[in-house]
Amino acid sequence: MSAPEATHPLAAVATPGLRGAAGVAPLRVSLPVRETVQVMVRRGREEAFAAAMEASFGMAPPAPGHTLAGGAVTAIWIQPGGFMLTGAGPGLAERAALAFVGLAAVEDQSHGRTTITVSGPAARAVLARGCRLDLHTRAFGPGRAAMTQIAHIGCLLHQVDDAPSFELTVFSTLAEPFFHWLVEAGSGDGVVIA
Amino acid sequence: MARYSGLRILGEGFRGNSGWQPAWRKPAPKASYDVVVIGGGGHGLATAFYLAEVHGIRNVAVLERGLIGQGNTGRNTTIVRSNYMLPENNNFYEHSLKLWEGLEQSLGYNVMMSQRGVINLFHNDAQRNAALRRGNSMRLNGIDAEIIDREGVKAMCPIVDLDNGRYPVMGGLLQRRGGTARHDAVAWGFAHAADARGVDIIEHCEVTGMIAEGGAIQGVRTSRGEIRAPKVGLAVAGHTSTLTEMAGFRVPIETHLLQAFVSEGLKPLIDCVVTFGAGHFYVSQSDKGGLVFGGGLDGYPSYGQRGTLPEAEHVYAAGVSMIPALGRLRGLRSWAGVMDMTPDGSFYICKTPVQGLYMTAGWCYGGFKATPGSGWCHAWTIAKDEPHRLNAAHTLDRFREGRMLDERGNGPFFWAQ
Amino acid sequence: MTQPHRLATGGHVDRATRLSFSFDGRRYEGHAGDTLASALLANGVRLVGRSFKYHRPRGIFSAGVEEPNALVELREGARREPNTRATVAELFDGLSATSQNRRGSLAFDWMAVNGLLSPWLGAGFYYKTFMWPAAFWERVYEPMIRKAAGLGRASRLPDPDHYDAAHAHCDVLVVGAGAAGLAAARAAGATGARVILMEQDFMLGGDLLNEPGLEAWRRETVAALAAMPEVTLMPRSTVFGFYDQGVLGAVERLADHLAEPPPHTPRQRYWTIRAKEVVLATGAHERLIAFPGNDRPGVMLAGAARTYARRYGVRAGETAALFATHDGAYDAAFAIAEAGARIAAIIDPRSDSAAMQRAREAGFSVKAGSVVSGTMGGNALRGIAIGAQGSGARGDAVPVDLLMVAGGWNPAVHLASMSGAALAWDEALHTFVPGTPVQRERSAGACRGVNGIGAAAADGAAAGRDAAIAAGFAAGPDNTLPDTLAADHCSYPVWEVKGRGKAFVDLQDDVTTNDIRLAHREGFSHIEHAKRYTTHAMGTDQGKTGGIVGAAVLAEARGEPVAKVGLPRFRPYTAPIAWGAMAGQEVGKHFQPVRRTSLHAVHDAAGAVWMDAGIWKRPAYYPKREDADAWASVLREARAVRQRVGICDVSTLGKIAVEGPDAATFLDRVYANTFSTLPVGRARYGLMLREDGIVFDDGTTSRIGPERFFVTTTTAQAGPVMQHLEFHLASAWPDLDVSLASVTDQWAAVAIAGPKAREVVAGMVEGIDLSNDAFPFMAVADCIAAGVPARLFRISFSGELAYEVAMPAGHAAHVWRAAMQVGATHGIEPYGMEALGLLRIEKGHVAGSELNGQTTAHDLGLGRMLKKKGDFIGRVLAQRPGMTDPSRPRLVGLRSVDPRRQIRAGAHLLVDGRDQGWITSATQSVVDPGWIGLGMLREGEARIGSTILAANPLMGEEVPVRVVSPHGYDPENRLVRA
Amino acid sequence: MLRIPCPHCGARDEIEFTYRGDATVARPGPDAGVDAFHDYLYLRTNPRGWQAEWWQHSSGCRAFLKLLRHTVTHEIRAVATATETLEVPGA
Ligand SMILES: Cc1cc2nc3c(=O)[nH]c(=O)nc-3n(C[C@H](O)[C@H](O)[C@H](O)COP(=O)(O)OP(=O)(O)OC[C@H]3O[C@@H](n4cnc5c(N)ncnc54)[C@H](O)[C@@H]3O)c2cc1C
Ligand SMILES: NC(=O)c1ccc[n+]([C@@H]2O[C@H](COP(=O)([O-])OP(=O)(O)OC[C@H]3O[C@@H](n4cnc5c(N)ncnc54)[C@H](O)[C@@H]3O)[C@@H](O)[C@H]2O)c1
Ligand SMILES: Cc1cc2nc3c(=O)[nH]c(=O)nc-3n(C[C@H](O)[C@H](O)[C@H](O)COP(=O)(O)O)c2cc1C
Ligand SMILES: [Zn+2]
Repeated sequence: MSAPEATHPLAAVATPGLRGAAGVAPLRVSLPVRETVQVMVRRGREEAFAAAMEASFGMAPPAPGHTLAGGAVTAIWIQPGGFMLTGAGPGLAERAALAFVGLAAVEDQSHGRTTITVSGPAARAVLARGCRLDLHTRAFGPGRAAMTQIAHIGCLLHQVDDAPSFELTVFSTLAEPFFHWLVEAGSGDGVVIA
Repeated sequence: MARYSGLRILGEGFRGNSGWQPAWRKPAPKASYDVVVIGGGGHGLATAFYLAEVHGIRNVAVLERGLIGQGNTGRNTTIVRSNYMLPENNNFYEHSLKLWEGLEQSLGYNVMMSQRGVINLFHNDAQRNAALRRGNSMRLNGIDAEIIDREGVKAMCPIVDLDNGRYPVMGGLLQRRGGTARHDAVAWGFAHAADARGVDIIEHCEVTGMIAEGGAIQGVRTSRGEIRAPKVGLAVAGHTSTLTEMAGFRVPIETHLLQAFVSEGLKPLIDCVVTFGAGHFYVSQSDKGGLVFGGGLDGYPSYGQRGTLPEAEHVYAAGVSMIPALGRLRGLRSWAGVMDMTPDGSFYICKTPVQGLYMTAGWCYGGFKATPGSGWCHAWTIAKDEPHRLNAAHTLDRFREGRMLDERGNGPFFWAQ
Repeated sequence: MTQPHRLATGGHVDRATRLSFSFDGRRYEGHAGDTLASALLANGVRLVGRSFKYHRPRGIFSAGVEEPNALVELREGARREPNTRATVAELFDGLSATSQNRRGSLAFDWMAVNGLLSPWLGAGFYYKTFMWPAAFWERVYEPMIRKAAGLGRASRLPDPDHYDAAHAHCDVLVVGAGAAGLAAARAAGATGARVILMEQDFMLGGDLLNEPGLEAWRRETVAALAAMPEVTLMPRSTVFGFYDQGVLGAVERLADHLAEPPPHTPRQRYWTIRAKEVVLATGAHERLIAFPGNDRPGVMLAGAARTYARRYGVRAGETAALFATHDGAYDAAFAIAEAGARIAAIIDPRSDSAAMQRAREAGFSVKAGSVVSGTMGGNALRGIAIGAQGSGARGDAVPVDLLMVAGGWNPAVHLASMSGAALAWDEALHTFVPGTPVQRERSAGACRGVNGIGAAAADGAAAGRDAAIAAGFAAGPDNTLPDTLAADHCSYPVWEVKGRGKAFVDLQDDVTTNDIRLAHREGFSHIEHAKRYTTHAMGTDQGKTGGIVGAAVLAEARGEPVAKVGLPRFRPYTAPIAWGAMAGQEVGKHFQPVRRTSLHAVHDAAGAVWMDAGIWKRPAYYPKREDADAWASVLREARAVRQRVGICDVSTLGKIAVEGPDAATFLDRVYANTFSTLPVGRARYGLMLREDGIVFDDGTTSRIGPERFFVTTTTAQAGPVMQHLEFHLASAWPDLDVSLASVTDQWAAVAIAGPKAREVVAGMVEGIDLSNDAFPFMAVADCIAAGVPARLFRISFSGELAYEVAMPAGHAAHVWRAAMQVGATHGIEPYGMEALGLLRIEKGHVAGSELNGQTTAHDLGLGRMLKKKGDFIGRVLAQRPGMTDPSRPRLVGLRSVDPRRQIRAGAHLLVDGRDQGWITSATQSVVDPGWIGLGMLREGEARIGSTILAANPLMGEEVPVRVVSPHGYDPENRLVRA
Repeated sequence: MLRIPCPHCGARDEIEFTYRGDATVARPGPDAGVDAFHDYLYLRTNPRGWQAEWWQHSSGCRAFLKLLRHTVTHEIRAVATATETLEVPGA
């Protein structure tokens, strides 16, 4: 038997099309397929880890509240000494495990986390219906990241560009209610699911 | 002092209501008393009343730093019940409930005790089993309890949504003798009756220190001078730690805040007390027409008597989830009280490390219903210098001995109880 | 249809838009821009409600949220909203409203007889009576009181609308869009600060809406604000509370001005606002005066009459009198005169003033040194009596149909007070104003006693600028402000005009000056006691117009100044807010999120009946057509496991990756048993205690590598265990180098259990020798399952030979299907939570109902697991005497003596009539058909073999049960090790 | 509503955090007896004033923090990471 494609947690609900009102600037929602790897640096190995990160992924570990992109991989700060690496697969977890032997614990979370991208002029207003962070341009922006709760569901949020586009990474077993909330919150402007 | 009655009201009405006297005197503190009770909430006033009424100890002062009845007694959701699981608790609360049942007559004051029934809803097998265990424990101790099914819930409170919510209702544990009482009237009624029996109720008298010699209490220092007494009873709810610190010992109490809410006045809508099993929410309707409701603790220690938005949101959301018709009603006012939370959720009525110092405390968010029982047992403990059978297990030392009275198994976390 | 009291021109109503509405079944017409109150007045409707206790006729008293009288039931059916203030309800086409709290018609309410009984229904009368006979309270008195009390009727139908929540952040929040608020927002906005301006009204302007001469400034300012990119204007938004740390709550009404919300539009939105600085520009509420008959329909606040005339183009009366106590009030007389009413008299207790002179010049009859000493009329005002100030005499009667009352201003200090600021007494204004701020907050305009539009605007502009500077911005350009001559608003303090008849300090709750005095006489002399005893300021208006008047009456009785008496504490909400709005979106089905395993669709396809396990949905069982009932399905599934093989989704178990050089040391400390000795490739059952020695959780932990462990927890405790581990790492052992990652969602897991389990697993797993020697009980290894990378565990909860396959969640459905395919020849069946429960009860494994936070390891028969050496959480306190007391209930097995008689969890165990324990779990058995259970029983071990009673008095059951070992099924564990 | 300044994440709403008790008590060492553990687990100063307390940024970076918070005003005066010490001023 050969390894099949993984089933996306939102496969059944996130069917392409328009939800809610046919507004002029609907929220654009897509489901990028990502590998997501959690990295937790060992005590006292921060410098060696940074060097390994530079060597293997071409970037430094991002500062608290920030992301850094090195080629196809983005590193997101999630906790003191903790990062999420995301990128197109396959094999990111193995790469990270190899790169960080003795320097960090590495856990593949590709199936455990589900990423939803939201984009468009309405994005901030829609997110504000559940997100308690200040996402105004003066307070947030591309390259910024935060672990928070959105609509009472834990969420790793980071801003990708000025469209603005945000990536929302949630626990896969809660992706469906999260998605439901998002569509509901955006229904006044309309939500286009890619 | 003349007693209250319908007849007297009639007479006074004809006289322009000019003959009414203060419901309790406002005496200046004497230099000494046989017993000083600290705290003019329901528990302190009830302690004084039962000291006088049951034990004949009338040379008693109740010291209240502000106004009587303005602490938790005056800011709670007024639910009265005895549906506890552990025999140490349910027998005590049942005793209290029986005192409630005759309270109007013993006080000569209408505290508007209303036995309209308390339903605790359950939503799944595990909750139902816990309700059965609790209800059966009550029944085996001679306390009324019923298990009702969905139809039973519907019959008692038709506007509860049995099906539509996230957690459909499976049934409820009903105690018909449970209900509500008018919070303020409880304080005033005990004050009125205690005063009539000679107790001095001294408001605006804050206890600022304890006088003790050789490990025995001698009296208290107050904002109105020293007051001597060989026996002192503490009944200060969320402020217990402050007072025990004055006496030189720490207690297993953390003070947390709990909010309560009242809606605009409505014609009768909810004829019983209902508690939601799937979130923190309970509601009843006051005789004035407002829906009185509340939920869980805000989650962090506070003496601030004011709450926070997230817990309020939860309370309102749980309310609409249980009763979707509430959506169009309006919240009128919200406030909070400071709770003396214990690490097992049960109370203390006991002696303390200081001889002659007694306390009733640790009532968490459930002490209103205990008011007469607490006063009764506290008075007993003070008068006899030993606990009554009903409060023998409720010591401060039970944790040292590993004899917790943890009804729900939530463990040694004050804020989780 | 005509609107006889509507002016031809002027104001902010759109006469071209006609809106039809009904009140008490009669149809009327109004205009866009009207409130229900202004439209009713335009149509000459003056009697709108009945009072709370005495059922006295009441009319529209104010033009805003402070309204005590004009409360109606708005809309019908499921959308009925009781107690809606007509004075702020925006008119829409088709609106219907009904008067409330009456028996009979509004004009003839037979409950009005209560008015005659008032000497006996004074403050607190119910506390003194209704006590005898005792049984009557519940059955007679209380239902009577409750029916009489209360205001409107709630709909009993589910609210059909939905609500929304949203979060805001700003540098400066301005509350109130009157002259002060508009100027504040503009000044703050000019600095570049992010500004939010919230106004509860549907129009921005506050009192400016009554000033035609300043309309140009208002429009220009609003337009300028709208053009500022960082300024957000939010009309129809009530800021209801000021909380800690600069957080305020508000409700925005998105659809209350429409018949019903358009598609995809919530009715209201609840806002949480985090503001660096706050400007409160909430204006002031006009104060009533307590004179006999001050509640008759036709008695109205002066500012309200002015607002009806100027803003709504409505003449609130034809022949009017003004009872003024300050110069600022006189504009009401001019306004109503301009509107075509005749001014019959202006009554003013003062001897003379600038405004009095101007009024005389305008030809009005000004009665200086006078007060209104009474009113005449029935359901409407017909006249007033005018007496000399201080004389107590009733004086001359003057026929009027409108009496405008201006007792002075009560600054709207509610939010400032809620923010923690003490209130300060202003001797000149005879009122309370906000004291020194505690939070980053400032008041501006009328809400701090700065009256007059020009002064208020200047005050607002300064406050807005200061707030922005305090938030870190540099001052922007100044803006032009309205330049008006301010009338003197310092009122002459006339709180009460004594005389015969009821003088109300609280119109809604029917609290009279005599009630306040009675409270004082009975010792309720503190304002908080007096409030509670009389219910003064406890109505839906919370005493906005009369609260301070009651305090003043009390002050007089006490012989002390009002400043000393103070006001009752202000609390949220500044105005009542819809329950639905506070509840937001997460209600009903969305009260909590539904957590689903990656096999959810698979179970659905298999016809699973779902059950809630915390927020998870889990299959309870999978009914088949031939199953007679649910028990038949459960027994069938369990039998499949005992006899053949079954498969079950166990993905909900918590999974934690514990890694690092100190991982083993750490686990030794958090578990009661030892993990450092566990070889790589093996799993061990672990028992975790709380620090108090009570069992916290259990689960299997596997050693994946020398420094890598895979910990599983129970479903319910996954979160708490993670937090427990993190807490102890941070607080007790910060020296340990261990990292924790929750991998619950990453790994799905299925249990494959039963005598044929090995065959099924062998048919789908590659890379492992499954022989008992190579892969014994408690072995763990990575593998390929059905082509996907997986991890295989040989562990068993059912008591059968069993495996668990864990795989990345996205592959779980594929693996499940493969197992079903391979298992088909072995008769595999999926089993749900019910069968899982049955199997573990038969086997004697404890679960949530035994690990209930009250049991020790010893209670559960697991005492021997506690290691003898080394520290671990719970070790010390588990040794307390009460925890090791031999009389504690112990885990036992139970079996119904008559196999057909059901026993239930929650029944108590009676030995010789004494309550000795309870049943924790119960089920039917498949191994030995009949009802069995687990329970906690005092002296449990000693009682094995005896027969006791399972008593369930709640359900009238008493069932003899035999006490047996909890480990009745395969006690030697031969099957699981086979 | 509390706005808690997480040293790692910035100011966040209280709902992202979980209170975890008095931070001035420390778990006794392995040789301590029942009394020491009893005091650690159960006895509280419970001040009406400044309290050092544990909070976890549970919906954020998951760090355990020490807060110096006033139990009447709710003011937060200082925040420290788990290994730092907080001076608790007198009432
Ligand atoms: C929101 C809320 C809802 C609740 N709901 C319920 C419910 O539905 N059912 C129920 O049974 N219980 C409920 N409770 C709990 C119940 O209110 C209390 O347990 C009970 O009222 C406590 O009464 P008390 O007399 O002990 O305390 P209090 O009424 O608080 O009295 C203590 C008094 O001590 C005084 N004091 C403090 N320090 C000093 C000092 N140094 N010197 C002098 N005096 C001092 C205080 O001023 C106060 O008046 C609720 C509590 C709250 C806050
Ligand atoms: N009705 C009256 O006649 C009246 C009342 C008060 C002040 N004034 C006059 O108004 C001028 C002062 O202007 P100002 O700006 O200080 O007061 P203002 O009354 O003009 O404006 C206050 C505004 O704040 C709004 N508001 C109050 N509480 C609110 C809340 N919690 N949420 C949202 N909005 C809220 C009100 O709806 C009002 O629009 C002076 O001329 C003063 O004499 C007149
Ligand atoms: C059972 C109960 C019913 C209440 N009903 C009302 C009410 O109808 N109107 C009102 O304004 N407040 C009502 N309150 C709240 C009180 O006004 C007050 O807020 C509360 O007792 C706490 O006091 P505080 O706000 O002065 O701190 C009620 C309180 C309780 C306990
Ligand atoms: Zn953080």
